[in-house]
Amino acid sequence: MAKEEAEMLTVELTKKWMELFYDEIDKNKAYLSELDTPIGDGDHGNNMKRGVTGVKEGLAKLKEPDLKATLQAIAMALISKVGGASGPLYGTAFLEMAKKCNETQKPEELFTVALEGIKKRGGAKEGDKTMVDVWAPIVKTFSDGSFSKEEIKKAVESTKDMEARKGRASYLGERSIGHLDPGAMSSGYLFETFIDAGGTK
Amino acid sequence: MAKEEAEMLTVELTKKWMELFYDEIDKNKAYLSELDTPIGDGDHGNNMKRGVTGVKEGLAKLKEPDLKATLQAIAMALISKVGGASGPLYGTAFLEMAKKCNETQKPEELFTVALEGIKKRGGAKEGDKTMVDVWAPIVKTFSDGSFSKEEIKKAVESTKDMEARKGRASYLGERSIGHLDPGAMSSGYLFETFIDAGGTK
Amino acid sequence: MTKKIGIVIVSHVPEVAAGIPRLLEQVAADVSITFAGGTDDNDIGTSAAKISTAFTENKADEIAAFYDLGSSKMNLELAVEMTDKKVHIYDAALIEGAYTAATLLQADVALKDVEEQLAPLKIK
Amino acid sequence: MTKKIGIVIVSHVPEVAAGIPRLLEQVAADVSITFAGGTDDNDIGTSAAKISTAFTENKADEIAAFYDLGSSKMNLELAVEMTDKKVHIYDAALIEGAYTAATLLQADVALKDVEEQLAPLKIK
Ligand SMILES: Nc1ncnc2c1ncn2[C@@H]1O[C@H](COP(=O)(O)OP(=O)(O)O)[C@@H](O)[C@H]1O
Ligand SMILES: Nc1ncnc2c1ncn2[C@@H]1O[C@H](COP(=O)(O)OP(=O)(O)O)[C@@H](O)[C@H]1O
Ligand SMILES: [Mg+2]
Ligand SMILES: [Mg+2]
Ligand SMILES: [Mg+2]
Ligand SMILES: [Mg+2]
Repeated sequence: MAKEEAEMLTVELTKKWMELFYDEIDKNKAYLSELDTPIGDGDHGNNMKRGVTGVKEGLAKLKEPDLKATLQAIAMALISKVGGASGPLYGTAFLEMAKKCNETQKPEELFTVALEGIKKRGGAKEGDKTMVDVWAPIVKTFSDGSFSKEEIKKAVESTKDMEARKGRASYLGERSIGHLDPGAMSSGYLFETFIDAGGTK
Repeated sequence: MAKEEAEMLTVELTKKWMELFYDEIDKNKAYLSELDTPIGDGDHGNNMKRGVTGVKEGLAKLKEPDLKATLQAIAMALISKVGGASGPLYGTAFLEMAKKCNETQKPEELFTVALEGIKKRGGAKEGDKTMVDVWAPIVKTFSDGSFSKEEIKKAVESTKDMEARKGRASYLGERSIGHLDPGAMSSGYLFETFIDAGGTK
Repeated sequence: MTKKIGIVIVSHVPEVAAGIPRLLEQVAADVSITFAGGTDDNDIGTSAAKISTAFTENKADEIAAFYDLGSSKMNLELAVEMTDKKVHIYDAALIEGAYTAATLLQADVALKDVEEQLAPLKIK
Repeated sequence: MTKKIGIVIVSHVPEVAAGIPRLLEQVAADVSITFAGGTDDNDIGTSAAKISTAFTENKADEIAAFYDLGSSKMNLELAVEMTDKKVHIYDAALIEGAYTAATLLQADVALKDVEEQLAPLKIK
């Protein structure tokens, strides 16, 4: 029964998820900015912290929201608070989930439209060393039932050997190889905290 | 005798020339800016006015200068005060004259090196609809003895039908045709006042 | 007198966004030029909300938009989705592209001819 | 820690010249970046004297210089003639070129490789 429930995205689950995501970002703020320093502008931790703070405030303002309003509030907070490239990307992801969630609440389907949104917004493909390299393989794990922290870590780690072709890191070309992508890392936290919040396949 | 003297550039002649050039720019400030409006940024009159004011002040500071110091002071004032493209161009012209004037004081030869300086600095060729289209034909008039206000006016007028290939007007391409070039006009004033100051061939 | 097509400048840096119109206005007195620079807190970054405001404040209903780095394009696109105005985003060099467009729009050059002149300035 | 090659930004607009380094410093903490914007009276234009000062104030002895419009290039060249430093003037898009150079100089990329990456940004 508990398992059954967790298969669907609910307002409760989403709120819990965002609380845990906030804590994780808060804890790793310096680390995310550190990852963003050699291949970016060193602000990803600060950007994400501003974003999740905005999410917390945005959700607190809602009175008995439905899932759609919840996801929309998250999207709006990320879009308006992050400031960096990750803002419109994460924002679009949640916006697409909001658009879809009346039709289905299956995480797998919602994450699929979210990924499509990210790809459309940023134009990145798999292998470009961006958050897409976490989102794309993780969305796939839902179909074969392998969604797990293991797989998330693997996906994040996979960006290390990639050459950046999108975002600021792409200016460094092959010199970006050997560094983890900061947006992949924060996406890793997003999926890990989804598990911690009780969201599994 | 008076004719003889006028054939050579002297400190006296240069000072007189710059006084008359100041007056001419002052009188035509609005017109120069007006010429600069349809095919530029509308500031050529103001730029030149700042420039000749700087020249006046610069020359006033000199105590018994030789020709080289006089020409250098003019160059420096134009370079530092004009602000627009015409500043480094006119400035370079006088700088080249200053460099050459110990060797010769013949206007023809000094204007020749000045023209070379303008061409080098701005990269414009004849026909590009710039001040070069006054300087180049006028320098030539010295060799066949036709240097005159007539020829100056003709040279200025010739820029009207040209398509700009240098400077701000070049952004307009063939739409620049039909307008006089403002820098050609101010160069016209420079040569006319040279005549008025007593400088002839 | 205001031209039919306006210009919007988007930059990560508030001063840069505010400064570029000063260069453009010199050659385009009748083109409505608005800008969005920095995050909502005026830090380095961009803000879809600020860009939306720049669209709204622009006197024209059709807009040529220019941006600095790729990430500002994403916020620009988000803002485009939120406006009723017709917005053209150009992947041209920010200052040089916007200057070119300003000069030509002031001279009543048709948008397709402006775009032709922007094409060689496309660098992103 | 300061890198061997510095960056100088030249713009007609004081705010633009002052603002671009803010974008660059984010990705190039150890590259010395100085700027010259506007005329001596801080009007729209450029000043060879201000550019000279930007060369002098730059901590590096070798400089990559970027400018907005053609006329600033002339003042830039005049300033180059007046300095002992080795200055490379790039005809690249101002913001995008300087950003690229800043990123690569921070990563200790050799100048010839930086120039290779600037080549497609050459638009003037
Ligand atoms: N075009 C893109 N497509 C997908 N992801 C991108 C794109 N551009 C950047 N990113 C992601 O955003 C992260 C950087 O986010 P952040 O530092 O907040 O933005 P910025 O680079 O503007 O400072 C990168 O690590 C990468 O994962
Ligand atoms: N590259 C160039 N070579 C020669 N002359 C030029 C060049 N660029 C501009 N000019 C001259 O400068 C004049 C414009 O001067 P001005 O208005 O003072 O400068 P700006 O265009 O920077 O505002 C033009 O009319 C033209 O004669
Ligand atoms: Mg960043
Ligand atoms: Mg950033
Ligand atoms: Mg002008
Ligand atoms: Mg000007």
